[in-house]
Amino acid sequence: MDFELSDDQVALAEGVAALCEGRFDIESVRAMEVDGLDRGRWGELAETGVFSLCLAEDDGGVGLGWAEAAVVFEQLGRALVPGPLVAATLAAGLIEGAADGSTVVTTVPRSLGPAMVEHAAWADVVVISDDQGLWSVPAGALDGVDANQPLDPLTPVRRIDALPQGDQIGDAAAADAWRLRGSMLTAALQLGIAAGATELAVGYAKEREQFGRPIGAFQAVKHRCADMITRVEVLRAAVYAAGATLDGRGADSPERAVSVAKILASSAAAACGKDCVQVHGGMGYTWEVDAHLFLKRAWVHDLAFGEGSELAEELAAGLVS
Amino acid sequence: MDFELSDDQVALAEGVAALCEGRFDIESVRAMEVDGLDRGRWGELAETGVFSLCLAEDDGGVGLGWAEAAVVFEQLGRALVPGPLVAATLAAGLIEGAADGSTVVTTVPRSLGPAMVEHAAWADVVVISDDQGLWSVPAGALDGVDANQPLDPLTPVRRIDALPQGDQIGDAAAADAWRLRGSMLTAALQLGIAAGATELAVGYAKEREQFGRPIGAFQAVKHRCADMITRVEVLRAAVYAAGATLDGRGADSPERAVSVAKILASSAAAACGKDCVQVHGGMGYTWEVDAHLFLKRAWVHDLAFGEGSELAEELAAGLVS
Amino acid sequence: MDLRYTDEEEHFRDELRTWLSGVLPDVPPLPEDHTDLVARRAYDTDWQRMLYEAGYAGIHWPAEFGGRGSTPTEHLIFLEETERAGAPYVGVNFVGQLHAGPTLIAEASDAQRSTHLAPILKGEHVWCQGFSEPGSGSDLASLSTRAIDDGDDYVVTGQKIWTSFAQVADYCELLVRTDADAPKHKGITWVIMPMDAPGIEIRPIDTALGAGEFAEMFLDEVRIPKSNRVGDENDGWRVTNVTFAFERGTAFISEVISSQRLLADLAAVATRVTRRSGTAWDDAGIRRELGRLDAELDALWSLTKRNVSQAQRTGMVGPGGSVFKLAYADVRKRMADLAEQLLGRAGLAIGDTLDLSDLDHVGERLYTLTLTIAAGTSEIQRNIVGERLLGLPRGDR
Amino acid sequence: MDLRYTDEEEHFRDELRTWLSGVLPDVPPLPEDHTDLVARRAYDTDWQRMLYEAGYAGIHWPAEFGGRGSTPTEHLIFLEETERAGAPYVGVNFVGQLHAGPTLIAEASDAQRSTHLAPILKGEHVWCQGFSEPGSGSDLASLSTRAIDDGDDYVVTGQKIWTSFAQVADYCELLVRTDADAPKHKGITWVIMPMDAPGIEIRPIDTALGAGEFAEMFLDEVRIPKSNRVGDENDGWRVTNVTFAFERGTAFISEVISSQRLLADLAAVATRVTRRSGTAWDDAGIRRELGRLDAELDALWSLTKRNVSQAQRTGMVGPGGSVFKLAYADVRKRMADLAEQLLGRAGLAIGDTLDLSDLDHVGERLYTLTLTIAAGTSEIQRNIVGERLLGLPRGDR
Repeated sequence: MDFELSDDQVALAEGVAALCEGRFDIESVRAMEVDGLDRGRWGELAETGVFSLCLAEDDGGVGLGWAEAAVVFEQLGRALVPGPLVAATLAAGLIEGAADGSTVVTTVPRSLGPAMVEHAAWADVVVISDDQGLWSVPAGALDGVDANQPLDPLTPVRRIDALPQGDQIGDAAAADAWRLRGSMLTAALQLGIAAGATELAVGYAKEREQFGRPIGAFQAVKHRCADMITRVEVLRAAVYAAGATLDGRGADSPERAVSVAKILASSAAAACGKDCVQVHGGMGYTWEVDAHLFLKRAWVHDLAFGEGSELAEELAAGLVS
Repeated sequence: MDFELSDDQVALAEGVAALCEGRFDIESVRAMEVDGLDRGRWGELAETGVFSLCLAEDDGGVGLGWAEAAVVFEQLGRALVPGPLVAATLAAGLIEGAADGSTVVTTVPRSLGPAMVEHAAWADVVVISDDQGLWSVPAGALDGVDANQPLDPLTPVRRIDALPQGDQIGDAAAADAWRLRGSMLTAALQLGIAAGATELAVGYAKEREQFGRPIGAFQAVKHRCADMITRVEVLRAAVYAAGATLDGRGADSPERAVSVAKILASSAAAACGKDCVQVHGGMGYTWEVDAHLFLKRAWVHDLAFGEGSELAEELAAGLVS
Repeated sequence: MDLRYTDEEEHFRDELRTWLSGVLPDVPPLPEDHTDLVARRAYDTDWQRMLYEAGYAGIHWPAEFGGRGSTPTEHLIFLEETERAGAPYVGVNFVGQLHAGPTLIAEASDAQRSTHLAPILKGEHVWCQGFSEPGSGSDLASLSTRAIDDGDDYVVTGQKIWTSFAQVADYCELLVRTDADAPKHKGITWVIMPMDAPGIEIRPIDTALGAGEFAEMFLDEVRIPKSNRVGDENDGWRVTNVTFAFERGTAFISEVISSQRLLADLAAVATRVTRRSGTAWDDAGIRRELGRLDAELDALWSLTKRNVSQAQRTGMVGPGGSVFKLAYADVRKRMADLAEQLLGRAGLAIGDTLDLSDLDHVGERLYTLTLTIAAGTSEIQRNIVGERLLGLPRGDR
Repeated sequence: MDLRYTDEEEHFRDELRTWLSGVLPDVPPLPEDHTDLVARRAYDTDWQRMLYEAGYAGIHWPAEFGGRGSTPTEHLIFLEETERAGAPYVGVNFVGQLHAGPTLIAEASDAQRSTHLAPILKGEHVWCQGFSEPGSGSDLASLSTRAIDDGDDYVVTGQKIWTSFAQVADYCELLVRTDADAPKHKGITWVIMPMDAPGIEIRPIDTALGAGEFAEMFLDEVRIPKSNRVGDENDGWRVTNVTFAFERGTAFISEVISSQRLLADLAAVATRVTRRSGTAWDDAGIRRELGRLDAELDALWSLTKRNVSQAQRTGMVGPGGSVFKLAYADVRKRMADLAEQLLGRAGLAIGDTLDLSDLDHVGERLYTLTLTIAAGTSEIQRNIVGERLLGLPRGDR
């Protein structure tokens, strides 16, 4: 039993972190709010193999596992990289051009009544998942209204009053895998968001002075930061376990491990986002400081691939079975 | 509109506080764990009119209102006075000897299956309340097992596997009034417990030194104490409002005002009890320090006259009606 | 203790209701573009003018200064009824009505009063507040905007932040440092800055909700006549705090009333949200949380009345305001969490809840972030409650 | 990263399971009267003897000192399997096995080791800990129990608190102040105190749960030979902390496993509690909280494995222990709240849940109060995490 990252995994995380620092610095990321997804940078990300990480080498992928994907997505979340990252990875090998970034794919669960489709305005293809399978629709064919003010300025959403059926591209089992893997990847993004919000808050707490000393010296702030990193560390254990378990290197069923990770992720990321705002005081509520971006992204991810509160209800059933 | 206590009400509270200090000091109170209810002191309490406060003067009572009862019960809770105080007050005028303390009355809601009867070992009469009315049973006739270790050492409980029917002493309306008033009085006791636990914690935080200064100077402790008094003050507003409303001097329906008070009381008193333990550190977990007594009494009262969580569910129905 | 209103109070309420029901149908809705502060100013000052003409302006100002001189309870009724009726909020008149005006009443010279008070009441002058600075935050008294003594004038240089409506204000109540060597509370002076003085640059501050009322002010050698000073030089800290004596526990009345409306709407949303087998309303956990929040808002409404009663009897409220604010922030944040749970993916955009509600629960969720920050962070409030109400020793701040 | 166990680890587990299933049927239940510490000592030391004979005693002690020298992962498996099998807990052997023994291994002389180590492993000697004092609490290094130098002996006077099983212990690892003038961390010495030395008075401390294992020790001129000193005089603070190097993230393994059992039982209780129309299990809010807690315990189990893996690779765990403890305390307190909600009036007595469960959820609820206090309060843990893990500046403690 070895829970530590391998040297290769550490190197992978560092590589992605360096890539994000160089090509997804916060100015470039924020520019996409106005300019839309930067397809050049998206392509660069694809080129490094981020989306094809778990695709077999024979299929043109990198041939790594979901544990590695978890480590990579943690870094993407930490850097607030925008765009349908999860869908791109899920669609690699399934939809032409997803892996290399030339086709931007997004996804939405089928629902009764109107639906909110993330990234519709940036995408070429929308994959709808339901109990019967996976269905593909050209994004342009989705009639709807792009929200004037999406909750997360970097996650555009389009309101669709009735989703079309679409062309089937996967059966029920494929849809299950889609949701399971998507849930793990989203939890990994949340982990990165929680960690990024914590780093931002801790950095500010060390620098900002009030009453003649850094605010991080005050227990009210110090203990809040301690609670933040506590959530991050517990979540990290759950997310890495989920990744390893999807690779068949875990103890539990993948369904359980992924549920656990997503449940923890949904509360930890939002709580760290809120705490990051609070540690920054008034500045934390400004558009200029990134604190709100972490929080908003955390909220958005909670709504994708299984809300924490619904997954918790499902998980409980296992306690009495 | 005047929410302030009148001079008479302030004097009444002070009088009861002084009585408790003199006759229900914590040593005398703790002695009852072993010796049982001190009927002498119980009689003294009755003599001051605590139980007959709201009974009309023509019926031998003091003729005051439920607002005054709230103020008085706050002080009784604060001093951890043991015994079936609420039942005594509810039974005054209904059961011979309840008001003067010569008959000790306790009460239990009828339930399917086994019941836990508080104070059975100390009482002469048990009043059972149900939807049909109020029913009286001699305490001695209740066959059951007195708990070896009641949750609150000063609230003995007897397990009764099947409650008898009893003699009817009130109709359905009387049972409703019994529950409503009992709920308000219990909330007032909880208010006193929350306030008493806060005073105990604050006093300790001022005196106990660690790392060269009183622990109350550390934000972790200071802010905890601030949260305690915040709960107390919000609860106090709700409890006084409930008392005044039962007297026809309120804005809402009595049912709503009392529910609000009991819901707030159930979370505030237990939270203050827990915080009181925590502020005391290791000492807070000892039998010797009173912190655990506040917490345990708070837990016991939450279970009487409507649990907070059940009342909350009922209150919600009003939001959509 | 009697929570019922007196006949006089009920009479006041009836009169107010009658007036509101007469005028409100003709009051237009708020300007749609909430970033258009010029329109907002016009809207809010129009309403202020209507209040003035009906005798409701300066409801808590003494009659000798043009106010109505109402009791705290009447003040409560006024705020309750206007909010329930959906009347405009105080808006751009906030600082003039509630802060600068009362300060002038208490501390200004007769000349200053006669220049400024009436125009505030009539909606002619809009005031803003120049207290906070980027470097001072919770430690307001550490402010560093410098006033150099230059004959009849102060020459002021520095930066202010969180100045609501600076873009459209006529005057600013400004705190400046007139003695850099004195202890931080002892070198501050309170001055009236005309917003058309040269050297003032204003930049809007966008918040997590986007563009709005906030601004930064950059002051570069702004010349302010010493005759605009209120109170003595270096006595500005005391002058600033004198307005607290005007606090009557009424600060959050509109908020409590509107929170109750929001909560009722959340309950209605719960009945509309479909879940696997039924609606969210079938979920006992959700009903329980709705009920708890309802109880807590009700208790906070009682606490408000208690604070107002105390003000009516004693002329002031103690740290009850801090207690209220701590509890209120907690309730509103839990309401926001509940809204998130109820809306699900309908919460992905501000202003479109997929027809579940007309109210903007997503915007409200973001707004609740300010409740533990603005007007004294919860950390500072807990220090205040711990030290002033409980007498705990001061430690590190 | 591979969470599966190696063949060697699985082999270790199989062997252990085989042994446990062979011996446990003959192990009696814990003595019913949990206030009878003599019976408890006999019970726990009997089990220790059985472990010794089977080669499981001192599982993490180096082989050269009589231990099994297992890896951290084997240690984890050992604790997991014994807890799942319902084997006795370490009990009175706690201090000897986990604290005093490892300290002696690291710091004692050969003579001290040969006197003490084997009897600890065999269950012959029971140790207790004399560190905490009434006045020192979270500020352990401020301890004031005084050792006067008197030739070959120290003469020790003072008071210790929270000394578990002092009543039945043979030896005490004791911290005393040997230099009152030095800075507080620099004047402390670690000594072995035989519990039969004259001048030791022991008084039990009852807790919120009633009588139990805790005691106060009053030391009145207790004479301890200097040859019982471990490490140098005034170096006791370092000696005490050396045992942390033996920490392998295993401290809460039994607790996590038993918490999972408690949680599953709470779920079963929910299916038995009748509510207006059905059972508590029909309440989505209750199911949701059960599910959340299940997830959090599962994550804490993963975090435990992660900490153990780190210990296996690097030989030590960092502040991961504090992180674990903060999160674990929170989960257990929420479990206690849920138990309260589920049991209702069946929670009015310790040990009688009106047939809803055989487990003592009320006693467990009281026990959870200690989780934010014992072995470093949560306030202290947050200081540690904030300063050591995050590098935040020290302020007031």
